Amino acid sequence: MMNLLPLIVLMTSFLAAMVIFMLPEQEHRLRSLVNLGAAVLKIALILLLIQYVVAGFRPELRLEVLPGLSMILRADALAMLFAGLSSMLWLFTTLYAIGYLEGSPNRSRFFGFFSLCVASTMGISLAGNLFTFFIFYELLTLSTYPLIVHRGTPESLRAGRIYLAYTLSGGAVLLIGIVAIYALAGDIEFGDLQRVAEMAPDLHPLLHLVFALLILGLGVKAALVPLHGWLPIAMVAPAPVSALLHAVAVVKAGAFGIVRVVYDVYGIDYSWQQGLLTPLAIVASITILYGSLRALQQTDIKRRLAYSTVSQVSYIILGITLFGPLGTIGGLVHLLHQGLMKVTLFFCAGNYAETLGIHKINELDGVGTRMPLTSAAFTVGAFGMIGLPPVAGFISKWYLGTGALLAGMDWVVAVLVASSLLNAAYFLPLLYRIWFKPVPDSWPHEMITRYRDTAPLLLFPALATALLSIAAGLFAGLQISPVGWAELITLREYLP
Amino acid sequence: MSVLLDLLLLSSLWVFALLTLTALPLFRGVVFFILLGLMLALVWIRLDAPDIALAEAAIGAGITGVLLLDTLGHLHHRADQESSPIRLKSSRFWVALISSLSLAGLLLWALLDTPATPTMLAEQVARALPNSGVDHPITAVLLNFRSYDTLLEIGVLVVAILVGLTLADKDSAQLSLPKLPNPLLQACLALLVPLMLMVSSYLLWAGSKQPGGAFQAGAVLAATGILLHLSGFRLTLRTSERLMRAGLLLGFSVFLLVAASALIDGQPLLTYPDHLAGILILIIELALTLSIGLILLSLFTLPHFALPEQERPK
Amino acid sequence: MSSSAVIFSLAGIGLCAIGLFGFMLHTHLIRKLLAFNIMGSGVFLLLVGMAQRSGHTDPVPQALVLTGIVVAVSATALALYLIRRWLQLSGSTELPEDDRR
Amino acid sequence: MMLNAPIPLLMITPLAAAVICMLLSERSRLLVSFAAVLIQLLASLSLLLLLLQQGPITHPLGSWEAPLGIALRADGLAVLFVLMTSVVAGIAALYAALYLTPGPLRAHFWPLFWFMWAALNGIWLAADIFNLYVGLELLSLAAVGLVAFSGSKEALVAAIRYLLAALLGSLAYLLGVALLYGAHGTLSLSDLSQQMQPGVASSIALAAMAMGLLLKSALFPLHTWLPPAHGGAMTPVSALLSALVIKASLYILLRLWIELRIHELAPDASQLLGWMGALAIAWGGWMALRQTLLKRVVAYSTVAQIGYIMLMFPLLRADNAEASTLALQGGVLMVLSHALAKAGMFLAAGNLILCTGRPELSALAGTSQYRPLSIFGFGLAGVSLMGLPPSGGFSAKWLLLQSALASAQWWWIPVMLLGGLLSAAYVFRVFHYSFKEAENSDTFHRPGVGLEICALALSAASILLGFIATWPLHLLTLPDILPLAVLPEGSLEQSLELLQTPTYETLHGTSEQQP
Amino acid sequence: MNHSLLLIPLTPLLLILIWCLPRWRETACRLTPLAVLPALAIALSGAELHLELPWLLLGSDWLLNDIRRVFLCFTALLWGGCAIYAQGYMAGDVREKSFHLLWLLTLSGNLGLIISADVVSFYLFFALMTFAGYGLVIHTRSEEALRAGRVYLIMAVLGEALILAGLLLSAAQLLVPGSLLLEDFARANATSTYQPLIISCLFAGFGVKAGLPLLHMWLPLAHPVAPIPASAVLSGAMIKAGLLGWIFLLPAGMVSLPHWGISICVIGLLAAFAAALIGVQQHKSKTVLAYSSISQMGLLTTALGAAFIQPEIWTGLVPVLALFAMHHALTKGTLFLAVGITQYDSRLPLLVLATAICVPALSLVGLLSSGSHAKLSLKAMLYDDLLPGWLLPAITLSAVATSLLMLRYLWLLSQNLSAKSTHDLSPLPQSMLLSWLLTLLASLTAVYWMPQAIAPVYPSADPTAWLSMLWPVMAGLLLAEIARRHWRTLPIPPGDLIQPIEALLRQVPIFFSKFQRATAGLHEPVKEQRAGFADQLIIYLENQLENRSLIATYFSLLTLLLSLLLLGTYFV
Repeated sequence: MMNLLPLIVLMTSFLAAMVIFMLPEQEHRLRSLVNLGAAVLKIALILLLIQYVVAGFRPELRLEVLPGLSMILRADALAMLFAGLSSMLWLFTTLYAIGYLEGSPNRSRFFGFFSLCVASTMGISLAGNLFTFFIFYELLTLSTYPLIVHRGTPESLRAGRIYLAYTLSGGAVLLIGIVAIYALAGDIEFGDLQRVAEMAPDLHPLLHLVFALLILGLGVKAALVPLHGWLPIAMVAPAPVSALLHAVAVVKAGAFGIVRVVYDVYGIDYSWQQGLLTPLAIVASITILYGSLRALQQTDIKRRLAYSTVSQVSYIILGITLFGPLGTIGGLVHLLHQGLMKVTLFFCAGNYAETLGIHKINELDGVGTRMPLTSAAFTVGAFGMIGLPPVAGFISKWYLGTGALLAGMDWVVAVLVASSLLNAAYFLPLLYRIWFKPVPDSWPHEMITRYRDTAPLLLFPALATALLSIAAGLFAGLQISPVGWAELITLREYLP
Repeated sequence: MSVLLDLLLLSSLWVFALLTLTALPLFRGVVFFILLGLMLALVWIRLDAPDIALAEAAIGAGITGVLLLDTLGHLHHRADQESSPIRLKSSRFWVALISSLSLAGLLLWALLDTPATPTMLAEQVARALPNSGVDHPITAVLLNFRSYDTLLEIGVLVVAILVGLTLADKDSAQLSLPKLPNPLLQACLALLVPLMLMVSSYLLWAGSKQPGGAFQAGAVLAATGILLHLSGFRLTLRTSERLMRAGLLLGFSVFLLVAASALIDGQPLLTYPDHLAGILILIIELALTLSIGLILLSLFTLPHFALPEQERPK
Repeated sequence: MSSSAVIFSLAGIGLCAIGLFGFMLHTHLIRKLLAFNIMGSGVFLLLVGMAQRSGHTDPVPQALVLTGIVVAVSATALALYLIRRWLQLSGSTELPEDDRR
Repeated sequence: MMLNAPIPLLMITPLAAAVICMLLSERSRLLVSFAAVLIQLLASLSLLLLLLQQGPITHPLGSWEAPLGIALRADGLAVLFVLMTSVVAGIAALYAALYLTPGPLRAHFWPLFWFMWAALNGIWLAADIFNLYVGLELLSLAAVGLVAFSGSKEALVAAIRYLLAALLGSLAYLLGVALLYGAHGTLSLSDLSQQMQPGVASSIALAAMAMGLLLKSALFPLHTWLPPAHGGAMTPVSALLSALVIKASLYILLRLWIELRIHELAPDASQLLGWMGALAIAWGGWMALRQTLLKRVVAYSTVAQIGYIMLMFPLLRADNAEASTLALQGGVLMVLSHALAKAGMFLAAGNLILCTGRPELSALAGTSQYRPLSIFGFGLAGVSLMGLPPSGGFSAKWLLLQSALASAQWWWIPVMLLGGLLSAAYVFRVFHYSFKEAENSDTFHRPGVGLEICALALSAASILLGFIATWPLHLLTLPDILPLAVLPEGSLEQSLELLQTPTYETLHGTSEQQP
Repeated sequence: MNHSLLLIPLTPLLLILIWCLPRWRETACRLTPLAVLPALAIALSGAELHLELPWLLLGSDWLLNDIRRVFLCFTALLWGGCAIYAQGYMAGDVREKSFHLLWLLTLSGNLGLIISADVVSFYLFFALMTFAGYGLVIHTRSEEALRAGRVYLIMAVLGEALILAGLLLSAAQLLVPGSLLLEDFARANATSTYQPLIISCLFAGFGVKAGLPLLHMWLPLAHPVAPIPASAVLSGAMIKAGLLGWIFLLPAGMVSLPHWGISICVIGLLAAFAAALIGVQQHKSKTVLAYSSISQMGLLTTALGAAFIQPEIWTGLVPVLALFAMHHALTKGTLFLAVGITQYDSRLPLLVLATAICVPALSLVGLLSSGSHAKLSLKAMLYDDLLPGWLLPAITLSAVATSLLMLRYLWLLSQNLSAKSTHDLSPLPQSMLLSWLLTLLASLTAVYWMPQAIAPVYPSADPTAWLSMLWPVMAGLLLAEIARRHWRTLPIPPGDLIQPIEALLRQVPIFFSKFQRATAGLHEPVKEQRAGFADQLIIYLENQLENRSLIATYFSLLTLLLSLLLLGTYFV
């Protein structure tokens, strides 16, 4: 039973997706029920799994799909980190999406693929080897495409095309890498570090090449510069989808994959000894700075947020490249923190757009008066991104900085500081406009007038995630906090 | 001497073949094609293959020729102005020429390179002949040793007729040839038809011991039918669609039944019980002759019929 | 060694080549069909001829050729049905996209 | 008696069904056909069981042993293809029953369909090169008949082209048979594999046979007959043609290549096939991208997919057992998954055309909104065709990639991956149209649920294949048709070293050792 | 008891919660002055408190010892006084409510950072204070206020980033791994290999708050535009957060770093004099006070530098710094509040009013009460052989600068008073008067609020010391008189260097737009433009390869090719 749990977790959203596909379009209530039911059930199951994992078990399910090659679903601590994040955020995003799409067509299709998307994310987190990872990684690409082109406008179709061009090419490169490492070392299960470590030295150059291929493939989804082009363009999608792309699933899948490759395939020791991490750190740093600089130039709120994601996700990767427990914790914990904060920001951006038709930064003037709660949540997210305590972003930054120094990469601190400055530079003007600019005579396109702020279904998820982002930072010292969990992972899995 | 004759035949084959492809108008080409078929029949006799010679004359030259001529008859209505295919300026001509010559060269090489050895299979056939139920080795091969091929081959014939039926169903305009109300011809037919039927039966009966067999007999039967058709007899084909079909399929069905009956015994497919082999083969041949005759006839007549009422598309 | 068999194998090779030549050259459908039949006859000759070069009669290839002839006539008939039908619908004896380069 | 029944049943049932369907009336035709489908399914399953219990089975027809008689042979590979045929043709039959309106079209569909099935089974089980010829002819003529079926101008042109190509191919094959018989005096494939002597006649024979077969399989640049035929035929026919019919000639080619050991003796020839495959992938994908008709897209996709299958030939290497095994597994899996996926895709495309009432891609706007199920079926099949996981197509690609790595033929890797991207491009182009904004009203027809389910079932099966690929691959070892010595451990690593650029030592190692 | 520490930052936050309920908002605004009461009570209670909160942030540690108590005490006093002041001053303001909200937030940050003993809490409260303070600065939303806010924010963010960098660098080489305690960080900084970088970062980072030269530009801009109570706390209390950061985190007193010491001293003195020179050119009393704050903080900086040169004095110096900070905070607060008082009709006799205004000014120059106490103690501390000889005279001389500033201030105020007749003015709200007087009282008695244990002994006996306090004032008076007659103020705008810098920064967007153009190609997909040649090639290929009549030709050619390949291997 315990070993079946990972599959059951996967199936909750998968079956939900199937049921939703089958439901007639007008069955809104039932669909919402299925959606939310599945989300809650999944959280419960994940909590159960976490219990097992804390107790030292490793629920695992395997199926041999090709000779010598298995699909492995396994719940280890790292998997739980990502699964926990996405299942939790799924709940909020679903709630949000239900509110967001109120009265719009095609909801059956949307929510079907939405659930499928989360199912793939679950698969990614529970994957026990690169092969399984790849399966769900590509499934994710497929299930997000319909969401991006959901509106069917020429721009969204174009965005979909570009998204596919990037991600499928990345997937192809990743596939070469996976096949190559399989050919070199066989079916490496995550955490089985002996295979690579014991490889003959003359194969090392080849292993490095494969490493580069894997990173290149994963870097597309993780939006490493210069592979990030799809992300800002994909902004045309509806806000819940953006949240999904940026916080819950897609970008995270790439980053998570890099985590797996570095820690669970190559092993941090090997990667460090072979000098694989420094180039990656440099790329991540360039991405952090470049993303921030580009964010500064954007006038569209969501585009600015998108470039912010480009920058922020690379924190995760930067953390991974920092040899030592603190860097690891920083990278892992930012996986969660970034998710929470970015999802908040996107919810809020969506609220602005849906309630008042605000899309541009200069339309935000005085919106704090009209939508104080949304704006408060937005502020929390922005502060988190800048790295101000007590919002969670600071915690990540703290670990990353100290981890970098422990790893002897002191220049990373400069990157972090510069990026904080840039983050402040592109977020504070927004906050200024929101709170301190006078209220304009009319809003661009006021759609929701019934509520003081905005529709409760739109507001609640934003507030909840904002509170969670604060809580994650404020109560970082607790065992159950993201930091606590990341420490557990680090201590249990990566430190002998 | 015989070599000279052979060489003469060879050259005439090549000349007729070339003429078939190049003669203008097309009608002449078809005539040369029929002549080529007759030459081939001679060649087969020279090759000690009278069975094939008969079949070639009846089917290759005969039925195919009639079918082609019949088609040409329809072509006649249209202005069919074909220019000479040989244009020395066309790259296509040269590519075709060079590649076919190269093919010939390669085949020649293969032929010369391969030593002539008597095949083992011929001996095996000879050895197994007594158990086959017939005396003529070719019939034995066709209807016993490799009867499976023949079964499928009949299937091919049926498919052809099936496609003909499919397309005929679309024909709304009736395309029948003008009748030939020639009393002399009819008188001749009165003599010829029984004669041909007799030839057919003979060929069938002879098949078990000497050249001949269901195909040849069927072809003669078909030729009889075509003659009758041309002279205005429409037989019963038109009146009962289903009966015609039954006739067409009779041979195939019987063959199939016999093939499957071996299963009752737990034997492999197409196994004849030793003592019944001869009789079973005869039964099959009888049915086949009838069906082949009908099929070949139908190949010719089918386009001339419109479909019966009950199957006409609404 | 049977000289007839060798000579007619040769003849078969020639017919094959001529048939192929015609098949490649022509766009007229009936000519193509004729070329196909000539090629087929060439192959039949080669089949029997090559097997019988040692001078012994081999019933197996002969039986194969009989089968082959029936198959060929079926194919020809089928092709003629199609061509006739096409002729009826379009009035052409060539396929639309063919050109004679 | 029933012990050896499956093989005869597999032949007798479709032939008998064909005959009965020609004779009987409308209603009974359907009944007979369903019954026959059922028998076929059961027979192929029991053949599978028999194979698993007893190993490969030989069925001497007429009790005459080969080479005098003709033997049918059911080894793992054959049974795999028989099963594939039963599944795909069975579902296609169901679809056709629902798709075809009562009338003469339906009347003539069933006999042709059954002859086609019979021919397919005959080919899978055949072990005699002349019998294969007859089987091929039966198959081709039945298929041409099915293409010409609707009698429209386009259908006729397509059918004539198809027929001409098929006839040329068959003749080339027969020419090869003639040469082989002339040189070796036998028609039995197993005899040939033992007696085969390299020589001029064998070389030319094999070249002619191979090209003839490839012409029937529409390998680039011999593919031009395929798109009008497959794209223009009626939906269930398109599915059958693309999924099964072209596989027959490929199957024969594979048999010849392996059993006559051409992959060992003539690697250059294998490379030629591989390169033709590579070009097919590129060209088919490119042309699929440029089509304006939905079914043409799918048809050109077949052209590209044939190319994928061909990649297995250069990877069957004599010097590398591991690579060869992987290549064979990958190739066969590719055939299977393509059969399922392409059939599913054609059926889904047919459903979409039923929805919109027009064959153009541009008519699809809004279908994803109002007919998500049809698009979903199309998408599932697309996943497999693109080689995205989890699907049979992906597993196959995985195996082929691995084989390419193992045999150090790295140049096939970009071919496969770029081909995958190209297929993604044309599959998503269809989605692109379907996701386009449309008027806010449902103006589409509604194809029957049964039709949707048929398409979905096949597409889903192609996905499922990705999970259970070990089962079909296990069959390939019954018996191992690549009887090669197993190389010692680590051979993979050694061959991978070949991938690296040669170092100075490896190039000049010998000279340095000299004093 | 230790948990009472929680009350200090949480009380304002609690009030914020009340504020958030629309119905209670008005009440919350009225209750603002009470927010400091727990802090004040705890500060005066005298016990040393220590609270560990492992669940909070990365593990928080809050502490209240004597030094912190001093800071807490004056901060609470000043904030409390100003809050009462604000009750009157802000009445009727359109943004009064949001002012109170931001006030409470800023207060929470300011109080919290004083009791934080771990870096994360410290950083948290510091940031909270900084960013909420922004709202106070731009309260009026006037053009100047917004500009001041912008400058304030940019510099604050810069400061935060520097502090973060410094903290991270310190954390790398902690002697107690994993510790987050400020004192561990300070200790690590004494030995860290990154020491120069850390000291630079932290010194500059906190220096933004403390108004170091070049980092000071926000002060003269922000103080005049903020509402008076806000200016008072900015200049009095919040500015001391920078000093506190230095005390907590710099390795002063642990290791001798003469070069750093000299540099810091020079910077401090530069601030002390240059600020005065610029300040006297100003035309607004609040701007003058802002420059005075910079000048006074310069003195404190100088003292800090001295401790770097001579670590031994640190233990004694810290209470003096605390005393000085307290004195300055309360006095400067009073001076700021006075500016507001003059804007109303106070109904006080002019003499009383003038005295009440002048007394804190005198205290600031060191002539009175806590002022003289603080200054003398400071000088006594710096009377050390190991320190450079010019240090003490320079500090004495700085009093001239301070006197000049104070005279300028008083002069500007008197101009103010005389410019308007009392009839134009509205009556002074009671709360403002009350709070002003309270603060005045507190500032005069500041030294008695010091905990006994660390209160510096009043170095009274020496009359020369008195002289040294007096003559600079006299000199200042003289100079002022001369200047009044012969000197026209230079047109130095408030914020002095900010204008050229702003001009420079205006170029940045231009640069960015160029950058954007240059990088546009990087992420936008290249438009599908087929070259003419490729187009033709494709058309040619399609003509050749899709020509259905060529299939037989291709077939023959390929068959030949395959034959040759097979022959090549089979035959050869």
